[in-house]
Amino acid sequence: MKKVRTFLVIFNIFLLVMLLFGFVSTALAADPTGAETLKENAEAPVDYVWVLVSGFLVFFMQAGFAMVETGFCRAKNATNLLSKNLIDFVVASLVLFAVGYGFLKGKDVAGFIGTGNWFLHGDSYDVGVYLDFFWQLVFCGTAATIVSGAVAERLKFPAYLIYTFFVSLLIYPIYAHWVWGGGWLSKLPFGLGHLDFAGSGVVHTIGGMVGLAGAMVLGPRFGKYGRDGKPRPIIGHNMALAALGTFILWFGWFGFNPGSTFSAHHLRIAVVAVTTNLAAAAGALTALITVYLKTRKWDLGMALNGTLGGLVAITAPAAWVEAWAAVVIGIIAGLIVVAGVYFLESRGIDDPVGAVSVHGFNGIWGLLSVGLFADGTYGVYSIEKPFVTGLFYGGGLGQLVAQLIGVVVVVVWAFGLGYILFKVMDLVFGIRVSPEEELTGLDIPEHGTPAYPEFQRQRTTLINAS
Amino acid sequence: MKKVRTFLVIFNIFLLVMLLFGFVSTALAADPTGAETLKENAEAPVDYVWVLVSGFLVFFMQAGFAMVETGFCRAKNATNLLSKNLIDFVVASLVLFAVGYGFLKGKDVAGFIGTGNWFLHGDSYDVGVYLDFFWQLVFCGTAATIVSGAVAERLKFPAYLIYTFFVSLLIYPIYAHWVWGGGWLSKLPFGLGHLDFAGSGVVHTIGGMVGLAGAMVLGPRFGKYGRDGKPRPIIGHNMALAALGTFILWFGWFGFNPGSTFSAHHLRIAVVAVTTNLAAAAGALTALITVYLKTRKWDLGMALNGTLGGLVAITAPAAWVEAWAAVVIGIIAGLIVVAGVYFLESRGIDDPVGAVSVHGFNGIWGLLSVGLFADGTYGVYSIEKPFVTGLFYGGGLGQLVAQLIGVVVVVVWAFGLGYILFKVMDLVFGIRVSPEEELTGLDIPEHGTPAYPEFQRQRTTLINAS
Amino acid sequence: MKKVRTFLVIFNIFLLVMLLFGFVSTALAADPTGAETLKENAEAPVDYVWVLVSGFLVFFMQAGFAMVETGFCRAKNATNLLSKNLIDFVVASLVLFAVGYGFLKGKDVAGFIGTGNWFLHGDSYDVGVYLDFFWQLVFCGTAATIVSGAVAERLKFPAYLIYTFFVSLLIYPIYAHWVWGGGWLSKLPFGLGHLDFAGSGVVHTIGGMVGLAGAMVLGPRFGKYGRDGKPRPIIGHNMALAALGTFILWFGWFGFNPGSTFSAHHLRIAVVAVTTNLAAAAGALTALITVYLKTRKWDLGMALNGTLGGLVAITAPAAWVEAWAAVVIGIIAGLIVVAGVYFLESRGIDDPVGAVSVHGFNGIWGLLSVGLFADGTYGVYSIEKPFVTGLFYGGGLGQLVAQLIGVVVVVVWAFGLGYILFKVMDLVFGIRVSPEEELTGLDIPEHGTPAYPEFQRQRTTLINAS
Amino acid sequence: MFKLEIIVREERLEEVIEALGEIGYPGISITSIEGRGQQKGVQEQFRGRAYIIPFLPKRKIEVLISEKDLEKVKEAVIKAARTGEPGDGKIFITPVVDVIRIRTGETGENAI
Amino acid sequence: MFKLEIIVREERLEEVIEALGEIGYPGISITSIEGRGQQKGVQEQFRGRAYIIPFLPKRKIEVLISEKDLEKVKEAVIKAARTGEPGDGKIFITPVVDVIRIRTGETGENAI
Amino acid sequence: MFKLEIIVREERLEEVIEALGEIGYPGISITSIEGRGQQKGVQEQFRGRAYIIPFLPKRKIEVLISEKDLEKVKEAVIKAARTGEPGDGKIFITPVVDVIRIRTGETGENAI
Ligand SMILES: Nc1ncnc2c1ncn2[C@@H]1O[C@H](COP(=O)(O)OP(=O)(O)O)[C@@H](O)[C@H]1O
Ligand SMILES: Nc1ncnc2c1ncn2[C@@H]1O[C@H](COP(=O)(O)OP(=O)(O)O)[C@@H](O)[C@H]1O
Ligand SMILES: Nc1ncnc2c1ncn2[C@@H]1O[C@H](COP(=O)(O)OP(=O)(O)O)[C@@H](O)[C@H]1O
Repeated sequence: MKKVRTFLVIFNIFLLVMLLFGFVSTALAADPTGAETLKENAEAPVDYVWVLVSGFLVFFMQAGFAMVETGFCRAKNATNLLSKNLIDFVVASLVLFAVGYGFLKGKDVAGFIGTGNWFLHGDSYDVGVYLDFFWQLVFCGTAATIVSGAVAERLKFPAYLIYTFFVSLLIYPIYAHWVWGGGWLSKLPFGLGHLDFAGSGVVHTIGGMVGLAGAMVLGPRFGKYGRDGKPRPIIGHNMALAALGTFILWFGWFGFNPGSTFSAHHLRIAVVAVTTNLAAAAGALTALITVYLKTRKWDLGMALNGTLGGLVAITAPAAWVEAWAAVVIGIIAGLIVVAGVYFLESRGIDDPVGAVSVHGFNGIWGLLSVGLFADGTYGVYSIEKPFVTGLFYGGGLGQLVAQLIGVVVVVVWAFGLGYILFKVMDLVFGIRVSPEEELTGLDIPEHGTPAYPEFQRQRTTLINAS
Repeated sequence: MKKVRTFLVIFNIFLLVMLLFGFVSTALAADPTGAETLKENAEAPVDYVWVLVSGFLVFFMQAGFAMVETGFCRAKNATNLLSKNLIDFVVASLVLFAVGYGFLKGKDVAGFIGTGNWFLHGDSYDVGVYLDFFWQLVFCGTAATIVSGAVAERLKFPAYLIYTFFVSLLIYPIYAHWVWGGGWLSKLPFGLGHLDFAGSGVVHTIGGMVGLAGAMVLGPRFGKYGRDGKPRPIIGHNMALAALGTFILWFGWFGFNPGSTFSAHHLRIAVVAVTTNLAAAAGALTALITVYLKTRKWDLGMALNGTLGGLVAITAPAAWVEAWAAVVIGIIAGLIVVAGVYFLESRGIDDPVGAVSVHGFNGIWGLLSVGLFADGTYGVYSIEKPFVTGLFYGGGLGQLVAQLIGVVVVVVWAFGLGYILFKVMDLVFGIRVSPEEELTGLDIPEHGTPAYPEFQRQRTTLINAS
Repeated sequence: MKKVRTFLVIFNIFLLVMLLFGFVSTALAADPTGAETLKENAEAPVDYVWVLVSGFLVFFMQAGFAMVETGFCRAKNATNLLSKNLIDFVVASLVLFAVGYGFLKGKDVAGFIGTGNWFLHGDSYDVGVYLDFFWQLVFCGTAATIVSGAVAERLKFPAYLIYTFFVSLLIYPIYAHWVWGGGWLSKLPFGLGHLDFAGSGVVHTIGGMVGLAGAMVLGPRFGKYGRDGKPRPIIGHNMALAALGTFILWFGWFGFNPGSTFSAHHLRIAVVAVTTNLAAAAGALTALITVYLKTRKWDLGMALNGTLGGLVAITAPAAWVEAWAAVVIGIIAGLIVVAGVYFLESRGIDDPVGAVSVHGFNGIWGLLSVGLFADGTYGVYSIEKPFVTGLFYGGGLGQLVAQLIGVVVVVVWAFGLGYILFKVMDLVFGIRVSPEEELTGLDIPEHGTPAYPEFQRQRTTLINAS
Repeated sequence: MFKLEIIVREERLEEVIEALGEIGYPGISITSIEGRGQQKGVQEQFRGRAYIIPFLPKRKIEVLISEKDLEKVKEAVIKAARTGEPGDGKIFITPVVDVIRIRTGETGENAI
Repeated sequence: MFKLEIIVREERLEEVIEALGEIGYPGISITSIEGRGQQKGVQEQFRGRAYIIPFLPKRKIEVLISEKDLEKVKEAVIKAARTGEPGDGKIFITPVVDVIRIRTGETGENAI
Repeated sequence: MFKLEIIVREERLEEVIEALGEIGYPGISITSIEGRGQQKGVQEQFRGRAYIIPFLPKRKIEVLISEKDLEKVKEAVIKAARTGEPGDGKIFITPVVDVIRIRTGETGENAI
């Protein structure tokens, strides 16, 4: 309780600072009206439209995550999951606006961090900066929201609030600076530097690895492992929500990937849309068939995970590969998802919705695939040379090495900081709800509000039945 | 029954007139093909794309309203709420097409009403007019649908049909004419005239105030107040739908506000997207924290209302303020929502989903905030001077006065006509379902169709338990 | 089981071929980067944005179909319906990419079939081709998914997999080639050839007629007809999903129709958006009122069907008619839906969600309406003459004849091949689940996963009660 | 000791619970059931076609009472549940051999 | 008077209800239960992992009958509910002290 | 023969079922009920306003047993269900006249 109050005090100071800060200067070196920018570049409107509409689609992925995670968990935690999926984007919006965006896209300091753009005020009050901020924000929000799935059904709500604060203040913006803000990873002397077109690494591996850290600090949910130590399924309560959420995510991904050219003048966006879609389809079918071969059931849940795995994997290479390569990338992504889910379960790590396999593992695969399949038809967010070329297209090992380095860095950074963050919180105030609250479900103890007061009805399952 | 038949007869005559009318003239003074318009303005395509895509997003808000309202009410009224949310847009489409759009955007008569454009026929058969009509329609549909939340769970379906007829025939188009159609409010001799960028007043205050009128004529739902007169919560049946709906609305608002430049050549759209988003986030967090401080619960329902409140408030000022101001506007919006909900409840007014607080009260706050925070960087739907400037930026009281006048007018107009409309209907045929129907829920008596025949299960709550 | 394995083997060979094929050539005669295309047409970006964003909206219709069909069926088959709605788009993506798109848009052979573009490789690796492929794909996916509604609650999942394979390999691409790929129907010597602006016939009649064939081969669901032979309603489990799905479809249709200009430079897109919307509204209101007059209930389910019927009907004429004509087309569509549902039921054909009436019958009506209402203001995907003119606008019978021929062809082609496909599968391995599985619901026997393990509760209905 | 199974209308449940509480029986169990007596079912409709639901949702209250309170309880319940229309419900009185309070192990009258 | 608790398969519910109606007992109460006898449970699967649901959904019909009709009712129910496979269900016969029709206050045989 | 109606906490259901299985009574029926004894209800909140749910979800196990096993069953159930806090539940013991296994027509002890 006390910690929460402390948090609130900090939040208010933060707002106050923001306010004071806000009034200080009105001298505008930038172009808030947009008239200058338009004069300089008469072609800008179509790019603005493209980036904004794509950004709106990415925003909508928040709804997708909320539905998938809620559908894959139990009804008694639905309000909690919905609340977390709302609040992470809310906190990311405010924190990135105030400070995080400065770390991400401010003036580069030693390749490590950016500085400036605070509160989007003063010189930052410019249509171009606002456009870029909006784009960075919807991506940061996506990274933040991935974690809620991995820590679902047991993490305290205030701990989640604090986590979202730090992920959007530090973990995400600094790493994103390294790759997208002109930081050191983008300048690696291999290939064209570490490349991550739309964020397999920056967004998904970050989210997946922080989620893994969270799941490990928390331990498995009550009932996830039987007295014999064997994993037991804990059954999602609503497949309609899970499927709807997956469709929404797939839809949103058409903003996520094609929009990442940040320019409609790269007609390559058509290729990106196609590769994105094919990887999703290949991931879905592969996961469906793999589980069918194992269990003789057409497993919808895993097919949905496979779809998302394909989407995550294609996110890094989407602009640099052609259609057939996207299919191959998607097939492998489908296999990774299935294997990842079984692997984590067998290691005692409880990831209720498969977030680590979908986003963490496939984020890594996506980064690597750039070094393999890039076919030399698109540059670094540019339709001019140099073009990105991977191993299979005679580009040698350079790009692959750059990708490998990025993989190591993102895993260490995200898992490391994530682990420290959750561990410190756990030591300070305990991040897991009490066993009674976990049994009742988090909805009533933490939020007071059952998600479905008129529907709920338990079905008897015996955890220790064979 | 008889009244319904009368209504049907009128409806058919209306269709017939439309048909006859349709065949009369084929002389085309306008440009239905779009070839002329394109020749005159080679830059038009990107504006058309921008306005249409934004309009599609606004349309999609219908789904958002349907889900929020249905989720916040009881399962036994779900079919009814879904039906109302479908039919209001349907009726608005047909009525606005036939006549309402003429009142809104036809040739101005004395600053009070427009005339012409009937049935989008003859001279109105023009790509530019059709574009504008589409845009006006999705806004009118939004205003209409807001009311269904405030009158939920007790208003007869035929009464709702008639209400939607009049709101889209008269209440909305005439007021919108005053502000957006070149009417008298837009020409007030204060500031730059009354300004309402995307419709905090035109859409949301109208909807909220008509809703308030409806709720007052109807009286509270059975069980809303205990024998002791104290308010009792009536619990929404599906938080997943409510959250999904809020995300859809937030998504749609990115069409609502940025699209309201009606031009992609105003790169200011990037600023509008950012301010819209920040106000939503600030509203959500403020409502969440406020209720937490009061009840020690993280209240999802109120956080969703807070999100929407922030969005409503930023709708009028979105293009005229910078990021930090949007945060402040959102924070105040969050407080207004919470206070509004408690206030109405304490006054015996039963607004099942919080529509009046979210749309009515925050619509007013949004209008006023233009007069305070407008910072002189954007004009009246123009990137050329004169720019709109509020009190805090040295613009003096002029704009604030224009806003205040608009507030008074919209409240009197919408509440007044709304009250008369519901009261007259109530006297003529009674707008409230019978007590038995209210107890059973409206779904079966009015529609025949239970929304969830396989899920429903009552949980025993005692209204008069302490 | 064995058949499934055969299918998997084929699928793997298919992937292998694809892979090998993929590596063969890297000589690029085409423009994968998009730089050339941009140089040739500096105006291309806005068209690419328009087509892609519209395509994304069409993709999102998959979610709409999934929700409508699931909501209109019983909870015990929800996982199955969701799985089918996922997998049809997945299979369509992969099959159209590999071969189907070649049949559709490859070099025309005798007006019957296309050839080339295999695997989008070699010369097809071009931004323009990829854009077109993406557009064709989302349409093919829509046609495929319509069928799942008509065969719901009894078709085996593997049979559905095979069906989707053939529909996206042959049935859809070849017919689409005839109309949109430069095939013989588009060159009929009547009017301007057979015209189908956005696919009332190509997409919806195909889907509806294959669905009809499937429903007839399968026979009605257990319990659909009482011992007395009279039809009994089988009640959908979730009206909220059905309504949400309808809103999503309506939203997606704004991509489907306006996007079908394939150019933002046709400002006529504004007209298309308006006609699309008005037909939907007219269809909804007509269906609602018609059923009200018959049963004195405001029937939400039929109103939703009416909305979709209006949308299907306007799909062929959307660009060629004006607003009032769209209203008339929508009204008739609403009547057709209602009559179609009762008619099929009375003939012993069990179409659980009304897919045949909505898509099949109204697809036909849409095609015919072009020959009646086209008003000579838009050409064949062109703002230049010749313009399309129907009977009521002095165009004579030519266009109507061309439309009639198309109707006959599409019905024979789709129903014929569909019937053969389902019949052959039925003879080979039986396409209907066992009676026990049908009683239990398909979710657990086929997929293992109940959709709502915590909600389900049977309500007792007596099939043979009066 | 008797067990009363009291079947009531959904909308009268609250009154009956309060009546039981007032005469000393707050401890009860409630089950959701469907039932049919002389009251007729409900007509519903889906996508244009009507059908009858022959059973109506009812609530069953189970309460354990002392033999001495039987008359008092019967009266209170009837008063609270009666509307006079078909569908008011029934009370079944069944014998109970013994009752045990699990928390304490008490049995018989003490455990009610 | 006896109360019969008849536990049946979901798919036989309708037949049993009709059988009861035909021999003069249309008035019944139905509860959704889960049960286990000698019939085994169902295997399900979620995201690739299988599990067993040991209990199956069953329906319980409760009906109050006159002692004289006991044999007739038993026979009718068995005929309507039996498939011969495990899971057919059970009939429990319990004594009832009295029954009251709330609407009229009638008791005993008249209130059945 | 007795019918035991065992009302337990949701979180103890599994233990009680296992205990019954171990002493030879795997065959049971389970119903979801709401109940109130001396345990107090739960406070919830919706859109800023709190309310009390006076009844808690409980599970009722019904099991038919031989008279000779009564003590054994009682003990096993109490051991498995007891936490010592209010809300542990109750056991009602009611007489059963007869039981029939529908599949075979067996009656009496053989049909349990
Ligand atoms: N013979 C019976 N056996 C079991 N339950 C019964 C019987 N008769 C009625 N009921 C239950 O009582 C409820 C109320 O019955 P009701 O329609 O009020 O009967 P009546 O018209 O005789 O008063 C029914 O819905 C049903 O649940
Ligand atoms: N001893 C018992 N006590 C209570 N209910 C029982 C008992 N045995 C069986 N049941 C109920 O009867 C249902 C049908 O049992 P079933 O599997 O048919 O038993 P059997 O194989 O003995 O016929 C079970 O699902 C359960 O609900
Ligand atoms: N007199 C009674 N009649 C019927 N059911 C009862 C009675 N008393 C308690 N119950 C049931 O037993 C459950 C557990 O009661 P509990 O709160 O544990 O009582 P106690 O505090 O006496 O142990 C209650 O939720 C209710 O379902």
